[in-house]
Amino acid sequence: MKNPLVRQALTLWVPLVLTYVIVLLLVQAGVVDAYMQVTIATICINIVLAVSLNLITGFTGQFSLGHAGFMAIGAYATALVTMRFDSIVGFIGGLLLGGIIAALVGFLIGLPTLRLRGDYIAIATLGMAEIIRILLQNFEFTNGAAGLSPVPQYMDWTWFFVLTVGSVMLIRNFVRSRQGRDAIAVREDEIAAESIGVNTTRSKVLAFTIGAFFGGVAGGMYASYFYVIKPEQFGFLKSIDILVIVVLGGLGSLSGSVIAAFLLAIISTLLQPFPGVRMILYALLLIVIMIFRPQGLLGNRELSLRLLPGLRKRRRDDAGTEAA
Amino acid sequence: MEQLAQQLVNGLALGSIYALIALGYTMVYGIIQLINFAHGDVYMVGAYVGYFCMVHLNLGFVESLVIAMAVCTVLGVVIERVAYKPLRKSTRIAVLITAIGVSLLLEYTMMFFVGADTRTYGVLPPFMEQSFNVGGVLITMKQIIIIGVSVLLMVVLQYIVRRTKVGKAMRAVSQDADAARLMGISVDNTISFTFALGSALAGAAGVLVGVYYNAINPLMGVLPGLKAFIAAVFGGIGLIPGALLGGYFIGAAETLVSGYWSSLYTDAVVFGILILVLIFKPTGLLGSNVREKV
Amino acid sequence: MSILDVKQLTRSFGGLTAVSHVDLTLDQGELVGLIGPNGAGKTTVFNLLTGVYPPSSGTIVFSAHGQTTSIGGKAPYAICRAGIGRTFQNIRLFKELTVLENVMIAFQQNQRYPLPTSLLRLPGFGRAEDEIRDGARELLEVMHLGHKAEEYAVNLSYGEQRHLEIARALATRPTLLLLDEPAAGMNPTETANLTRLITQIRQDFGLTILLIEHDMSLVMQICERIYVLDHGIVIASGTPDEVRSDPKVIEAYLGEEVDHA
Amino acid sequence: PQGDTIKIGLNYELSGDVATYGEASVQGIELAAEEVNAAGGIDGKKIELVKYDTKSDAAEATTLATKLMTQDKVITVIGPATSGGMKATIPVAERQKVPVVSGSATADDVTVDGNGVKQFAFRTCFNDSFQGTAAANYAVKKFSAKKAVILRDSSSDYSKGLADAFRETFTAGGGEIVSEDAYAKGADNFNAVMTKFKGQQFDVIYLPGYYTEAGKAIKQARDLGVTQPILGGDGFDSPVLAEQAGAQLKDVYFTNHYSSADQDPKVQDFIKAFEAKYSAEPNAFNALGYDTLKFVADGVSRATEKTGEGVQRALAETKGFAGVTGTFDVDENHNPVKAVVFIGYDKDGKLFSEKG
Amino acid sequence: MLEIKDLEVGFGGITALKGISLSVAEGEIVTLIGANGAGKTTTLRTVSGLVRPRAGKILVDGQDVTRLSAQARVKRGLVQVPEGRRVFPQMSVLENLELGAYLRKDAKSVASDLDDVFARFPRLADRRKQHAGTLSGGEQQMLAIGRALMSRPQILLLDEPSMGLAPLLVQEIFSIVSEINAGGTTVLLVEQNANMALQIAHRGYVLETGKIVLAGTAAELTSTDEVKRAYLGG
Ligand SMILES: Nc1ncnc2c1ncn2[C@@H]1O[C@H](COP(=O)(O)OP(=O)(O)OP(=O)(O)O)[C@@H](O)[C@H]1O
Ligand SMILES: Nc1ncnc2c1ncn2[C@@H]1O[C@H](COP(=O)(O)OP(=O)(O)OP(=O)(O)O)[C@@H](O)[C@H]1O
Ligand SMILES: [Mg+2]
Ligand SMILES: [Mg+2]
Repeated sequence: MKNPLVRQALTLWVPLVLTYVIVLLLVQAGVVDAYMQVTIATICINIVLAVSLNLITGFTGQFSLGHAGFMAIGAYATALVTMRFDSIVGFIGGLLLGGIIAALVGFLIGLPTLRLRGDYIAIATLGMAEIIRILLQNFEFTNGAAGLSPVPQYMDWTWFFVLTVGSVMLIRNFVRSRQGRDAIAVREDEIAAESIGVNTTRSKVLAFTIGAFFGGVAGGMYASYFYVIKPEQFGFLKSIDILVIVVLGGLGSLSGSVIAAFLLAIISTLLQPFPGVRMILYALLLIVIMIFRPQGLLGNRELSLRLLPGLRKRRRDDAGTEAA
Repeated sequence: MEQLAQQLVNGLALGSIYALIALGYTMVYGIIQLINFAHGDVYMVGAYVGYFCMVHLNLGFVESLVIAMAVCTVLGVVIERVAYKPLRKSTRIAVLITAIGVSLLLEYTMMFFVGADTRTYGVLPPFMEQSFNVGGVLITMKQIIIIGVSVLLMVVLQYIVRRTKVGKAMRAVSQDADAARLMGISVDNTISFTFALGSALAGAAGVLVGVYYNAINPLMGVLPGLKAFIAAVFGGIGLIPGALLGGYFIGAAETLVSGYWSSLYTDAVVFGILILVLIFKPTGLLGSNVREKV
Repeated sequence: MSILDVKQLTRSFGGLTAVSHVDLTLDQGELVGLIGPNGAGKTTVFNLLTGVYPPSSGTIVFSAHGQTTSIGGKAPYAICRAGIGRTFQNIRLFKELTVLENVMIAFQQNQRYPLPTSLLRLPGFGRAEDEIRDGARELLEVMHLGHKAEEYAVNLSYGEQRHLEIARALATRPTLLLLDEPAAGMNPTETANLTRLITQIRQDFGLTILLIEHDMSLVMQICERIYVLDHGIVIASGTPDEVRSDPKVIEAYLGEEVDHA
Repeated sequence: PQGDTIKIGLNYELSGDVATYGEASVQGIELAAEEVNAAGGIDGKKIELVKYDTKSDAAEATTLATKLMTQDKVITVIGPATSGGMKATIPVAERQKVPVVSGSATADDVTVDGNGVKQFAFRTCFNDSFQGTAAANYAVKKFSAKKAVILRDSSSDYSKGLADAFRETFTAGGGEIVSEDAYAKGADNFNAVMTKFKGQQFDVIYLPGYYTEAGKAIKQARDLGVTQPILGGDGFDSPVLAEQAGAQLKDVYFTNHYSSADQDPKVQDFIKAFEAKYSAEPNAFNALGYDTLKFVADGVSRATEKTGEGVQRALAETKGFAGVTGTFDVDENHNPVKAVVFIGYDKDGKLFSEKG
Repeated sequence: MLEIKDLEVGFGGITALKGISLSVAEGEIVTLIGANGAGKTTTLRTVSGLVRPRAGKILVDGQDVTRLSAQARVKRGLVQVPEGRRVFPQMSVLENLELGAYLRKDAKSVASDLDDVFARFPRLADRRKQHAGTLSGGEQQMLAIGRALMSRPQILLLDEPSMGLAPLLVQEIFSIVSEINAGGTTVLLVEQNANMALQIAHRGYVLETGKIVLAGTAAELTSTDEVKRAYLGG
C-alpha cells in the first residue's frame, strides 16, 4: 500500500472495473431486469447532473437554480442531431455538441451574471433556465410543447458507465488542481481571493462553464435513453431536484453527490407503492433529513477508505503523487 | 390610448397581488435571509380557507378574509417553529431545501384532502360583480377591492415596521441577531412575528385571488410564488418598498407584453428584464449598490 | 528609488470623502507607518491601492521589477500579480480550508499550469503541485505555522490567524506588503513578538512595507517614516520623532500622554 | 401472468403539473374496475389495479411502465394521460410486448408515426386533428365565421394539435386567422390578451385548452365585453368550467365525445354511479378513464391467451365497443372511430348538444 | 453581585472553558485578561446568555440565572457590550439607543437617560440621525456603551472596548468606564490592553486556555512577574 500508484489501482480502478463487469454480466444474465436498468440509468444521469452542479454551487459557491437549463440544451442538441444522423457518430457528436452549446451558453450567461452575489445569482440563473425553456417551447425546430420523440436510443450500460465515471473523474481532477483550489477560494472569501491574485471572474466563469458542459452531457444522456423530451421536463422544479441531490450529499462533496443520487433513487423506489401519499412522505423526509443533517450526508468531506470514523481531520489531497 | 389605460388597470390589479405575496417573501428574507419557497403555498392555503369559509360556511367576504389571514398566521408561525427554527445555525442552503420540503408538503397534503382539481368560489355577492366604465376603461369592483385591500395592508405593514417597537425589533434582529438579544429582544418571537405578518398577507392575497379569478387549486402557489420572489429581488430583496415596486413592475410588464406582443414570451421577457436590471443594478432597483466594506 | 507613487488620491462614498488628495511615496525597502484616528481613511487607502475600490480621482503608480504599472482602475488580482500583497483589518482567511491550502492558493498564482493538465492529469501535474506544496510549506515555517499546516484555518487562534494572513500575502511574492492593523487584539507580549517577525520578513524577502496600526509601541519602534491621516487628509509625515511631537497629531490622534511609546 | 387476479397497471400523473388529468382519469378507471369486479370480474377473476405516480415526468413514466411490465407483470398498462407521457412508455410496451392504453393521449402521432403503427399502443379518445377540424367546420357552418382568433396553451401539445388543425381547416375554407396568442399552463390572468383581442375584428375565438384556464379566460373575456362566440375542445368538459365562468358562460361551444344530457342509459348510469362514488359531476377525463378500463377489460375477456400479446390482438380487433364516450371500432392505426358531439351554451347560457 | 461557579463551555469538540469560577462584588471593576483564544469572550457570552454552558452556575444577586434566556438576563440588569461593538448598522444612532431601552416601559425616565447619554457623549448627539454603520470605530464604541447604559445595567460586561481604537480614544473609553463605575455600575471588563485595564480595575483574573490561573487585586497582578512577561510586554 506504500506505492501511491498501487494504492490508487486498488482503491479506484479495480473496484470500478469490477463494478462495470459485474453489472454487465448481471444484465446479460437477466438478473438485472429492465426496471433495474432504468433505475441505474436514472441514477447515472442524476450523478452527472449533481456532480456538475456541485462544482458550481458546492465548490465555487455560486448558488445556481438553473441547471435544468443546461440539461435542456444538451438534451435537445443530442436529440436533434441523432434524429437527423441516426448513427453512433451522430450520437457522440450530438452529446459533445450538447455539452459545448451548454458550456457556451453557460459562458455567455456567466460572464455578466457572475458579478452578482448570493441570491441574486440564483435568480439570474433561474431566469436564464426559464428563458431557455420558454424558447424551446416556442421554437418550430424544437417542435414546441410536444417536444421531440422518438430520440434514437444509444445509451446502454457501457455508455452510462463511461460517461458517468468520466464526468466524475474529470470534475474531481478539476477540483483537486490549481484551478479548482482557486474556485474554492472564491467560495470561501471572494475579496480575499482577489487580493492574493485569483482572477475571481475567470474562476467563476470557468467553473460555471465546465459545470454547464457536464449538465449538457447529462441532458444528452437523458434524451438518448428516455427517447421523449419536452420543454416542461426541464423546468424550475428539475433544477430544484438536482439541487436537492447536491445539498443532501453535501455541498463540496463529490462522493456525497454520488451517494445522494443512489439514496434518492432508493427512496423513490420505496415510495412508488404509495402513489397517493408519496409526495407527502418525500417532503417530510426532506425536512427531517435537513433538520438532522443540515450539512448533508458527507458535509464537504469526501468518502474514502481512509476516512475512519472519529478521525476529524479531512484526508489530505494526494493529488501531488497522482501523476498518470 | 383607451387600450393602454385598460392594460394598465389590468397590470395594477395583477401587480397588487404579486406585491402582497412579495412583501411576505421580502420580510422573511430580510430577517433570516431565507428564500421561503413555502410562502407561495401559504398563499394557496389562504385561498382554500377563504373558499371553505365562503362556499361551505357561507360567510361573507370580509369575515372570510380575516379568517384566512388568521389561519395563515398560525400556519406561518408553526412552519417557522417546526421546520426552520431548528436550522437557525445551519447554512442558508439547508434551510432553503427545508423550505422546498415544506412547500411540497403543503401542496400535496392539500391535494390529498381536496384533490388536484380546480375549485371555484362560486357565486359572489352581486356588489362584487359590478363594474364601472370610466371613459371606455372597464374597472371591475374586484379590481378595486384587490388594489384597495393591498394598498391598505401595505400601509399598515409599513407602519408596523417603521413606527412600532416590534417593528424596530424586527429590524434589529435582521441586522444583528446576537446584538438584538443583548437588548433584551426575543429573537425567536420576533422571527415568529415576522412570519406571522408575512403569512397573514399571503393569506389575504390567496382570498383576493380566489375572488378575482374564481379558481383555486393546490399548485396555484407555485407560479405566483416564483413571480413574487422575482418581484422582491427586482425591487431589492429585504426592502418593503422594493417588494411593492417589484410587484407592480412585474404586473405591468406582464400585462403590456401580453397586450402588445405575445403572451408566449411574457415570462421570457420578464426574466430578461430582470437579468438586465440585475446586471446594471446588482442589488435590485432600490437596493444600495455598495461593495462590502473590508 | 520610489516604488510607489501616489498623487492626489481621492475617494468618496456618497457625500463622504474618505480619502482626499493624498500624496504618498514609498522607496524600495522602506518600512512606513500609516496612522490616524478611526475613520481617517487608512483602510480606504489600502483598498484603493489594492483595487478593492477604484479611486474617484488621483493616480497610483507602482514600479517593481523594472516595470511601472498604473494601478487606478485595475482589478485586485492584477494588482496583486503586479506585486502588491496585503492583509485585512478584519481577518479574511479561507476558513474551511487548511492552513496549507490557504497559502497554496496564493502560491499557485505564480506557478501556473494549464487546464488540460489539471483535467487529464497530464505529465507535469505532479511536479507542479509538489512545487506549490513545498513552496507553501516553506512560508509556513517562516511564519512559525509549520506545525499547523493540516489544521483548518478557522481552528487557529486569533494571533495565529494574523500570522497566516501574512504568510498568505507573502506567498503572492509581493514587492510591497500592506499590513492593516497586524497587532490588533494582541496583548503587549504578543505584539512584541510580531514586531520582531515583521522586521525579519522585510529583510529576508526584501520587502517594502506600509503598515497601519494603532499600537504606538509597534509603530514608533519599527517604522522609518510615518504618514498621519485625519479626515482623509495627510496632516503630517516624517520620522517617528517628528510625528510624535507634532501638535496636530497629538491633538487629533495621540492625546496628551503617550504612556507606552 | 397467472394467478387469481388480472393485474392491470395504472401509470398516471398523480403529482406535479398535470396531476389534475391523471387523478381524474384514475377516478374513472377505479369506478369502472369496481363495476367489473362487482359483476364477477373477467372469467371469474377480479381485476387488480397496480397504481403508480409519474410525477408528470416522462422519464418517470418510462421507468414505471417498465416496472409495471417486468416486476408487477401486469397484462396491460393504462396511462399516462398526456401524449408526451404516453409516448415515453410505448417503446417499453413494444419491447416487453404488453399493451399500453390511454384515454386522453390525443396527439396525432401517438399510435402511428412515420415508422408505422405502434403495435402495442391504443387509445380511446379521438385525436387532435379530428377535433380541430370539426371545430373549424362548425365555426364556418354555424356562425358563418370568416375571421377567427386563436388562444392556445403554449405548454400543451394537445392544445397545439387542436390549434394547428383548426387553423389549417379554417384557412383552407377561405377564413382568416387574424390573431393568435398563447398562455402557459396555470395562467390566471387573461385580461391583457382579451383586451388586445377586443381591439380587433373577428367572428369567433378558438380556445383549445383545458377547463382550468378556459373557465377563467371565458369569464374575463365576457367581463371585458368580448362578445364573440368561443369554441373549444373536449378539454372544456368539466363542471368546473361552468363554475368558473358562472353567469358569463354564454355563447360557448366545444367538441366532445358525448353529452351528459344524452339520455342513453349507459351515459346516465355512469353519471349516477360517478356522482354516488365521488359526489361530483364527471368530466371528460373521468368518462374517458372509465371507458378505457372497460375497453381493456373487454379486450382481456376476448383474448384467447391471457398475455400481453393476447390482449394486444384482442384490442386491435375491437369492433363496436359501446362506451360512455361513444361506440367505436379500433381502426388500423389503433385509433377509435368515433362520432363527435358539439356541446354548447347558447347566448342565454342554456345547455344543448348536437351530433356532428 | 455576580458569581460564576465551575463554568464549563464547549463548542463541538473544543472545550473553551474548563470550569472557571469568579465573582464581582457590587461597585467593583473586575478585569479578565488573557491571551487570544483564552476564553474571555466566551465567558462574557455565557454570562450574558448568548452561549449555553455545559456545566456550572451563574448567580446574580445570589439568584441562579443559568437557565434564563439572554433577554431575561437583560431584565435582571446584566448587560453586555459585545466584542466588535455590534451596533445596528442600518439604524440611526437614536434608534440604536432606543433599542437599548427596549425592555423599559417608563417613557419619561428613558427620555432623561437618553439626555444623559448624549450629555456624556456629545459626539453622538451631533450624529443622532446618522446610520450607525457609517460611524467611525470610536464613535461606534461610544454608541455601543451608550446603548448598554440605556437599559440601566446593574452589571456591565465589556468585551475589549479599546480594540482597534486610536490611542486618544482608548484613553477616553477607559475614563468613561471609570466614570460609569463611579456612578454605581458594577463592571466586568475584558481587555487585551492589560496595562490600561489594570490601571482602572480593582481586581483581576488571568485566564489561560479556559482556566483561571491567577487572581488578585490589580496592584498585585501588575507586579507579578508572570503577568508582566506574558501580558504587559515587560
Ligand atoms: N464601502 C464604504 N461605504 C461607505 N463608507 C465607507 C466605505 N468604506 C469606508 N467608508 C467610510 O470611510 C471612512 C474611512 O474609513 P476607513 O475604514 O478607511 O477608516 P480607517 O482609517 O481605516 O479607520 P479605523 O482605524 O477605524 O479602521 C469612514 O467614515 C468609513 O465609514
Ligand atoms: N462559536 C464558536 N464555535 C467554535 N469555537 C469557538 C466559538 N467561539 C469561541 N470558540 C473557541 O473558543 C476558544 C475561546 O475563544 P474566545 O473568543 O472566548 O477567546 P478570547 O479570550 O475572547 O480571545 P480574543 O482575545 O481573541 O478575543 C477559542 O479556541 C475559540 O476558537
Ligand atoms: Mg481601518
Ligand atoms: Mg474575545
